[in-house]
Amino acid sequence: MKPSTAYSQYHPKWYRTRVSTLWWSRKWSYLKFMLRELSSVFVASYIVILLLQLHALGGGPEAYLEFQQWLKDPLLVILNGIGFLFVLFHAVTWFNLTPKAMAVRLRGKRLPDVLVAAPNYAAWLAVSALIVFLLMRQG
Amino acid sequence: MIDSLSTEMPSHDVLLVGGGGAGLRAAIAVSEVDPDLSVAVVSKVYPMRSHTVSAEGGSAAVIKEGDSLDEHAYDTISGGDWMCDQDAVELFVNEAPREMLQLEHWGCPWSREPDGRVAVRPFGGMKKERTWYAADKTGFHMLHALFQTSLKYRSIARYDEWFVTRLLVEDGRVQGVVAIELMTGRIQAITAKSVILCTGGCGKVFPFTTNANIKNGDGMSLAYRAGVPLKDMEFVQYHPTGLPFTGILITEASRAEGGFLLNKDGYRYLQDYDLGTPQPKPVLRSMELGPRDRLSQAFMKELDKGRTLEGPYGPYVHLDLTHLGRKIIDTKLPFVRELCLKYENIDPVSQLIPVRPVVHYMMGGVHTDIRGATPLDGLFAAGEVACVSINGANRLGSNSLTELLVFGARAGQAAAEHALQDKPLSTGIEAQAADEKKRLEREFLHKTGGTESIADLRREMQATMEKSAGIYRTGALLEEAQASVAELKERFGRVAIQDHSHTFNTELTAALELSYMLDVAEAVVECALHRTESRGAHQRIDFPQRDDERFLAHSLVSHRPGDRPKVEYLPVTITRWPPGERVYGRPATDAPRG
Amino acid sequence: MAETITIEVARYRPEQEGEPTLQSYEVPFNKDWVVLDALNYIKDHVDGSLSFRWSCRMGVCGSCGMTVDGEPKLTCATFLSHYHPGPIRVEPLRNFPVVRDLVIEMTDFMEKLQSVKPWIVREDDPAPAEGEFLQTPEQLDQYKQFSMCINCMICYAACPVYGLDPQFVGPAAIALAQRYNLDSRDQGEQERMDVLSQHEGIWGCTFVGECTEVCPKNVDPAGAIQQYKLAATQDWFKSFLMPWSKR
Amino acid sequence: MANRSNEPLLWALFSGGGVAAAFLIPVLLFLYGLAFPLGWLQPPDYERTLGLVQHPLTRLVLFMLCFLSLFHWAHRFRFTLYDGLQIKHLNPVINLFCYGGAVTGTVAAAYLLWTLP
Repeated sequence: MKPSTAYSQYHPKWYRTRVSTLWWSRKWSYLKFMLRELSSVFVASYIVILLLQLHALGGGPEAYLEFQQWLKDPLLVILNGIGFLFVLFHAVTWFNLTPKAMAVRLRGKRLPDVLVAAPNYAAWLAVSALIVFLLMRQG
Repeated sequence: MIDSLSTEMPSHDVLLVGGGGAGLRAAIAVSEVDPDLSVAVVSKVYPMRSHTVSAEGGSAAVIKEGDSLDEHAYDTISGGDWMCDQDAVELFVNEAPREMLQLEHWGCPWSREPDGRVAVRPFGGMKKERTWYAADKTGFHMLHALFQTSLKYRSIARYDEWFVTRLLVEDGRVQGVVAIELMTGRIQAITAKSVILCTGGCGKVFPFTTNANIKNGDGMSLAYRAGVPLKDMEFVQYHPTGLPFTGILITEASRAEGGFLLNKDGYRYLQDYDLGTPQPKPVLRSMELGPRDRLSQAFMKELDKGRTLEGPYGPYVHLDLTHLGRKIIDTKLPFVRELCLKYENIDPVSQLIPVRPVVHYMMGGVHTDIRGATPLDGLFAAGEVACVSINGANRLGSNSLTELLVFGARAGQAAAEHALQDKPLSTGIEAQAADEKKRLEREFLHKTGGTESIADLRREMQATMEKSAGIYRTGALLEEAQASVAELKERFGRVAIQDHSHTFNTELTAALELSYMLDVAEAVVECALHRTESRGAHQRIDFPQRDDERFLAHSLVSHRPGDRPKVEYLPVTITRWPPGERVYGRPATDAPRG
Repeated sequence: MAETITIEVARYRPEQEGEPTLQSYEVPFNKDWVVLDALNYIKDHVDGSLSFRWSCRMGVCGSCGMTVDGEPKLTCATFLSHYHPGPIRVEPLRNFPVVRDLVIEMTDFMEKLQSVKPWIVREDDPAPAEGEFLQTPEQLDQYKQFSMCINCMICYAACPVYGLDPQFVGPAAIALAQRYNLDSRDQGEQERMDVLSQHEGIWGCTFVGECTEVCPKNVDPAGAIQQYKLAATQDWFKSFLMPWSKR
Repeated sequence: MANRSNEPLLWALFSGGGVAAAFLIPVLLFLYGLAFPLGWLQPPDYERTLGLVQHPLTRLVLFMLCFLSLFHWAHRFRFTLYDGLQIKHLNPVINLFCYGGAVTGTVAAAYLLWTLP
């Protein structure tokens, strides 16, 4: 350390282990972390789909129909199914993280994590319901 | 092989042996006297591992309305069975509030009143509520606050995990130490103008103790070997409530918050031992809030009457916290609950805690004056390693944490002033250090063919001490112990060392620690044998009365190589409180009016 | 013959060998024993050269962190019975250089603790005689959790980010910084922010969250780091939008 | 301040994107990726969809969703590459790929939403 600590000038022979490249595959909690991080790829891939949808919308009814047909490609459906699971995983881990980042206090006592996360889930349901309503409303 | 004695000796103005509460407080005190003085903290463990970390209940200082310094002094003196030096106690209670407030300013997370002032709790032997606390991890928080604050001072250099083996003394003054750097095995002399011993106590001399593994009386032995007398070594405190197998401390605060001690019949047995009458709520200086010596002695008498319980690790009684309720336990005693759940698999909210007396604290130690100075020029001591003495024959709970602040600071100041005198290093120091290196190699590092095992010797020593120098003692048993310890010391000369490596050799340190403990054991037994009276924590079955005529005096035991130690006496300093009867649980006649 | 359990201990004697090896020992199985008791049994009765750190044996000094069956643990609070019938593998804490056997090198950790300025910073310096700084139980509660860290470094052993990049300040040090930031008596938040808003400070953390999972004292360093990121971001925007109002 | 890092900005975008993606993408991906293609639900037709998207508020929401989500991905993916594959030494390339990709996508989103009929 800086001037404040006088450590030995004789450096003994320490043994150092290197973290293996596949460190995250060794333990379930690390793997979960890696999967959570990879959910971002599916977030991005959905945005690409959204951009294609906007492009198709701009291209007129036929182009849009073609886009809708393309979405029915079984391979794409499978990929989207996997993607859906990943973004769901993202949403759940994200909402559960909020109470960590914000220590919400009520009358001096810190609220339990569940209570802080609960409004997230309520809002999530509401937003999802609103979107379904907007899209499915007849006429 | 590396050449393990470097020719260049690092040099400092003040060197501390030990980096616990007292050591860190002293280090900061030196820096405050003069930031240009270089301070070295030499510790066999990283400072935040020191045993201060384990203190639980609290730290006493007068802060509240309705309390007074005189009452704190009186409680301390009567608690110590009039063996305390009263000038030291007065100074101690005077400086205690300032030191505690200073620690508050350094960030110690004291528990608080709703209005933001520090909270206090009752404690054993204290007539007023004056024990500051940080839930039930007071020592932990104090140590970490001190350690973290010490990081701010550039002049404090740390030698973490350096094990001191000898004080360098030449021309009648201490001039440094020899230490082993554990990481490399390098044996190194470090010189200094003042040396402060802050190595803590020696609970590991006994088998059942709340003390950590590192508490081996290192500093006591270093001083003893350097010719400095140890004071009042016969006074060993048993804490009445430790967990049976591990010796883990269940804090006195659990009784202060209202816990009961129950024998096997569920009876609050303390009422049979002149400690007052049972009340549902805790009463100060009464029953469970009596002093530790009296409570531990009551346990032994219950044991004699066959009214204790018997478990796989010996006899025990019950500590009952169930009537306190979960809320009090979780806010005031969370660590007690954590420890019971973890180590006994019981929940104090609904279950009784098995407890027994365990060795907790050494009232005695290196003889110092009220500045922390020992009779050896340049050598100071503070904290549990020292005997100032404010604890007399029995320390009151929550005085020790305060003591390490008050006398840590005082020793730091005195050592700094001493260092400013700037005497030159004696020429013989280097040769002495070289001799010490040779001794370590001859006796341990290069030694082959030993026959005695460190663990066996240690276990025999502990068993001897428990049997002869425990809560109750007799002359016959102490004489036996005297012979046993002498024999153990002789056998230690044939100790086997399998490990001859330099890197982090913990077999070497275990052997050195055992040699320190044997010195302490010798001192304890010798003093206990000479004190033919009963006082505080020293109870002689063959001499059951207190004898103020002959023994209102500190014992001073000095090392004589190749011979029995020498025991002398030094009168106790009495200023305003003449010796009287120790009264708990009923009104006393000579107590100051509160 | 009483029941025994096998302990596989990682040995590394740098003066004799180039890399660690595993050595098996049979120790008595006692349900009251923790892993540390078994190691002490080995040291006292089988092999005196086995080296490891320990002290308080009550989970508060923080010395005896090791890897037990792959997980970082305080060995004084980890019971043999949990692993019965064994064998139990005991290795040094991960992510630190090994000095010998179960002893790791920790000066890097100590430097990191110091680097976050873990002490009360005040502009004024009132004398103790003027009395205590007032702090309500609620204000105490704000930082209390982060003050419970025993520096056992188990969180560093569990943190893959620290393992991959030793420059990362790491969980315990950041939690300690947050402990002082949240202390109502402290005024040093900005100084600490300057240290921790560097790249190797809070931004290295990817919220694996294992530090909080393994912490034996429920300190929640992961939470501390998240809170810190939020504060640092607010600080950044404030000084970006209103550079004149800085500090 | 010396050594001022731009991490707070990137982290804020990452966080904003995390929130936006968590709230909006699961339901959108469920509808457009599974429910509509598999015929579980009847999708709104072109006219209605266009009508909805043309609303200024929708355009704003969609733009923010694209912008933030892409930066969310960029940030997270960058660290995934660092940690998961230990290729921090490729820093400049990774940064260009991640944040460059996010910027490109954001520009594309702005263009598409702006030029919508």
